[in-house]
Amino acid sequence: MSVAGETLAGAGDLTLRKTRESLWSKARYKFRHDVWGMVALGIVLVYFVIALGVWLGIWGQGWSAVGGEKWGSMSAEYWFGTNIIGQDVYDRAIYSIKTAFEIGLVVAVLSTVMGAVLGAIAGFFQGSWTDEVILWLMGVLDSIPFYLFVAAVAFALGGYAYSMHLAMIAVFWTITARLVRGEVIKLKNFEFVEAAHAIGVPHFLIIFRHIMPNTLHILLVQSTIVFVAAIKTEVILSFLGLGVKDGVSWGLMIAESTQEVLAGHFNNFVAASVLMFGLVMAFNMFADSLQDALDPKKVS
Amino acid sequence: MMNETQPLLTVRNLKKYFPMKAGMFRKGTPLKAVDDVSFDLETGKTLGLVGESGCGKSTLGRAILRLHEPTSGEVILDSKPVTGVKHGALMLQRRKMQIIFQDPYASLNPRRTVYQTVREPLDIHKVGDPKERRHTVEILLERVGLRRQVMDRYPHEFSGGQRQRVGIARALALNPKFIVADEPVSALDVSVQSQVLNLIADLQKDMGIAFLFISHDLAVVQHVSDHVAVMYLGKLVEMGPAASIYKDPRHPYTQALLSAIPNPDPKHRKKHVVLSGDVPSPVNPPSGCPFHTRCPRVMDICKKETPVQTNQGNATNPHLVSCHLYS
Amino acid sequence: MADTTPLLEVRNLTVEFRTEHGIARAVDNISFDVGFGEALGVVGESGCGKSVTALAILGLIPSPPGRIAAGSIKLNGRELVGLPESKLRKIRGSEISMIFQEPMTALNPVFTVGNQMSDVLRRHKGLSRKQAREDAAELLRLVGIPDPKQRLREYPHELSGGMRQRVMIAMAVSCSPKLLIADEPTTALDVTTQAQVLEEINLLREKLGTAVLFITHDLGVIAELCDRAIVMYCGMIVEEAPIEPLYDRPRHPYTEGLLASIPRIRDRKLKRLPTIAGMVPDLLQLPDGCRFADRCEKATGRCQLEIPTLEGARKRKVACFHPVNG
Amino acid sequence: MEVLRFAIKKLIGGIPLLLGVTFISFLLMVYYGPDKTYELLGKNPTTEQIAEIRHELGYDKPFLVRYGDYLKEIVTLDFGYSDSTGERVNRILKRTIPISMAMVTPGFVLGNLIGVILALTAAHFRGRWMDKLIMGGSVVGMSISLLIVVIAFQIIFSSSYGLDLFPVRGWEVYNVTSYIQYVTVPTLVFIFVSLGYNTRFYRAVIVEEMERDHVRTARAFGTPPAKLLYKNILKNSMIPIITRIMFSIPLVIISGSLVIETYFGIPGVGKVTYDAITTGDQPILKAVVGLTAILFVLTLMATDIMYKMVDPRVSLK
Repeated sequence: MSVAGETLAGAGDLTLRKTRESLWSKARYKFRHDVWGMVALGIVLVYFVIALGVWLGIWGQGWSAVGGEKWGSMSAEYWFGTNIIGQDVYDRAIYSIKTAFEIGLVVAVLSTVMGAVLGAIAGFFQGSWTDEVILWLMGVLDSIPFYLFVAAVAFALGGYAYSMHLAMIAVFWTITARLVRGEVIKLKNFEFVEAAHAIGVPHFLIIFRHIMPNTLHILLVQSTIVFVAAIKTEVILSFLGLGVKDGVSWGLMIAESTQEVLAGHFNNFVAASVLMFGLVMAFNMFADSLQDALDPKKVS
Repeated sequence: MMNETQPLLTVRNLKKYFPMKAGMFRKGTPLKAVDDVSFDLETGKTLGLVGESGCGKSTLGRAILRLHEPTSGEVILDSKPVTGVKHGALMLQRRKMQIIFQDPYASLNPRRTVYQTVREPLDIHKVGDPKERRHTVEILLERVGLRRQVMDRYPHEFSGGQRQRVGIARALALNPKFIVADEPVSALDVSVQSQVLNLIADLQKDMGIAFLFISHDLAVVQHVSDHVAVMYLGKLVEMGPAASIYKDPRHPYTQALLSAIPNPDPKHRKKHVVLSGDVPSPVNPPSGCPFHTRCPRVMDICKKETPVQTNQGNATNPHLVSCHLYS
Repeated sequence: MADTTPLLEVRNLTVEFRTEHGIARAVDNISFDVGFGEALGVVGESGCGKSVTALAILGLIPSPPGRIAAGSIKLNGRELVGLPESKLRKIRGSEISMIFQEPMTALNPVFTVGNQMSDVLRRHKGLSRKQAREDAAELLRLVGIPDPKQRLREYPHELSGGMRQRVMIAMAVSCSPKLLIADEPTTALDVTTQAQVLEEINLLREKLGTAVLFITHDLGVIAELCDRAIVMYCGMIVEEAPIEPLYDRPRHPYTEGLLASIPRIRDRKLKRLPTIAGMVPDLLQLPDGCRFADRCEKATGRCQLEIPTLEGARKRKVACFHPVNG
Repeated sequence: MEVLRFAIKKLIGGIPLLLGVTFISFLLMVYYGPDKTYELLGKNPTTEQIAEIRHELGYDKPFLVRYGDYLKEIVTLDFGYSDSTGERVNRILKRTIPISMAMVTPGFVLGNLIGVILALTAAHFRGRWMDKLIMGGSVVGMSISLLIVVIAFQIIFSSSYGLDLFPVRGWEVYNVTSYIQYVTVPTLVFIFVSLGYNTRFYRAVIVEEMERDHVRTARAFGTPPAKLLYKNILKNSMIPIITRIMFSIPLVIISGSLVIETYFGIPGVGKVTYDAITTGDQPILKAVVGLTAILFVLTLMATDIMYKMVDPRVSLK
């Protein structure tokens, strides 16, 4: 064996590309050179630190205390003034960052996991009854009017605090699942998957070792998109009375402000919308840059 | 081919039909990708399988390995059946048969290192203990002409030819007796093509592996094959010893294929036998001889009756042709 | 006739692409001519810059990231580099036209063949809708497509690969161009179809007297079709010669190696195929000297340091310090 | 004829979807939904009274029978009477659907039309400042919540703090002038909210199409850039564009109009649905869900037929 090996080594193409990089380091490189993406990530991190502070009890704790006068204006004590019953708008707006992250993270992570698993299974067994059932379920969930669905879940769960989260997860996973399914259908016809079959790798290992890791970029980008969608949806749901039950959120603040703005009190409205716009905008830009860096097919 | 001894691989009446949907519940006429193919292959020999795109040659290779479940027919490898057996028995057979692919970019998982890729078959079939496996991978990489330093690299760091070598190392890992090489060099540049072809020839000599070498390129096939089979619309139309096929092609289709190859010698600009028309759809193949719609020597009988296989060689070296010209 | 003024004159053409890791010079300072009615072959392996050269002639280098960094391209004495886009558009499809590798994707899938063909005829020749359709049918007949009237009404997906490539050819010659660029026109086709299409191109050349720039990796195709050929390696021309001497006595070691290693039908099977060791260098990390030096058996210290220039008699040039068959 | 056969086949194929939607929403809304027994009873009801009301509401019937009743309602398109007002559900819908359509249509059409135009412009100037401006603008548009837009536009256009040009809320439409009076602000909201998403999506589709080989061919034959965009590229991009537009129809009609109608006090389906959610008016909710599902199936069918019209490769079989 060795004799032939040596002669081959002479003939073989041994020179390697000198640029050495993994797929992730390439993405990191691209992202680092994306100024807007880095700025956006910085802003998101600032928000995240604030949310962490609220969670640890460092600030934003006075959100429910009724202290000031009705509709008080900005002052040293109440930076953003007070609301209709004299609560501190600043503390409420800050506390809402935590609420937003809670909703965004819970919904994004769980719906992505669910979408990834179901989408991968559907795609891998494309055309089988498993696929048909998952497709049918996605079709069904997509065709129920969303706000009605949330309301229905809220009814069914009898006012359970997380019914909004559950409803969002139940609806948002279908988008991820469709994307993953499409990608898996493409991937499973790749020759490296056939090679795994030829070796005798069991199906579940093929899905989780060979196929799923190749969909990670979709999952990462998709979860940032769901994060934003969840925060934006919360606002509408809270306005409709279907949203956050305990605590305060930007949605509740804006809902509160609908009566105030026509009377000329903008504190609640401006505080909540500006903070929310900042986070959503930064996250959208971050998601964009992430996609540029990770998705080889993304055209810009 | 017809030796007294048992051939390594026996394929009998293999068929692979793909169902076509005509309506929601009705089944249409199936696409006959592989239609009643039989051949034998001996240990350490190579059968070159040629044909144009869509003729079913890749499907045949995959059906033999049961990567596509055959519709009917029989495959026997090393005296044991491949078709019709349960998972456990198939896993045992999988150790003896492997495949090398065409596209060096799609055949390696981009998220796994060369080491992980080549080692996977050893893990799946629990060959040796983990330490031995590492050593085996090193030997395999050396065998295909790659340094062991490349083990922790990812596929995108390699050129097409190098990737193809990794794919070959993976196929060799389980010490198979039979390998399907599906257009292994057609995606490579000419100068790299010959490197890989030489590697395959060496492996065959040293390790006694039998190859089913699938290609659309008759020149490539000539270099590696002991026997050659020509496929058209899912059927083998001609099969025989390589020397006899190239020197004395019998089927008009084989003749046309050989004549169509551009000759890299400007002094001998030859007149090609140019076939008229295109390959018919395999969903709706012509009646009688499938080649009659394009055949320059077509007769009346060709349109009605399917030709039977006749031996134009001798008993020890059969040269089989399915054509009415010889019956 | 090619001896007086050439139809196409490319001088010191350099095309660069911006990548994440620096500037890649896909075509590096190349010069060549195409005479009237001549068939010039451009051979080379993938990444050697042959397709980029073709796109540069038509002004179709995708920009960014690419650009023509230097050089001149003259058609009939008229400079094309730096010509405004609107003027270039008048030349594309009428004076120079191009056929591409993938007949499956090169035609627009949602318009009929007739629609796409008469579009070109109406734009460049100012024909009426009716006249354009009649001319289109005539052109299809010219390239050997049966029942052309019916074909005009069909969509590309209803035609086979070979048929589509014929439609492309018909479209390309529809305005009687002086130069036809064929970029690997038969690579995606089967051998039997390839033979049909090559024959068609040859017949048309005889009939119309169009000059052809034939780009391919297949030395067999060049041998059948071309009068003269240039061999490219890593963005540079390494050899230029009329077809017979090129195949008979190649002078550059790369050409020699390439010719030796192509699989061809032989009377007797070889034990081993001749190979060229190593692989094509990365365009971003080119060696200082001759780009083939690392793979060349004859390479000396000079080859590692200095880039050889393309030199020789007007028709037989080679870029090598140690040419073979000399 | 072929189209008709195809349509019927598609409709039959939509039955499982219809069953799924109605089943899940019935399970959640009606079976596990609020119990209206005690709202309808006086104080200290007797057991008989309770049983009577439960019988009247159908609560005593087994689950499958009640679901079967619901399906019968959908098939006959007769949804009974509203729980809260006692009005026939069909009458309510007949009154409110036209209002919603009138409210939504201009914004929906303009939102998509302007989106396509902006996307074509951005794609045409791809990579240059015009493209960056349009894409930057659409990210901003995507980042502002619908509710904020509604409130802000109301302040800007309809309040004394802003331009004070249009009525704050309501829908008293008698003629074209009053229609424009009431429809303008909701339309602007609609355009603003959808434009960012639409432009981005359409640009991605168009740019992807620009990369294709046939576009290079067209350029190699001297096609001018404007013609390239509106002829060669736009028609090829129609499938994803049609899909997006068609599939947003059922969602827009219910979900989109829900917030806007509620906020602007426009008596359309959205408002009715919102009221039904807050009061637990099941007959109305059941009607809305059932009709949306039917609309979805019809959309699926229409979309497939439209594919055939723009793309010759798609066959109706």
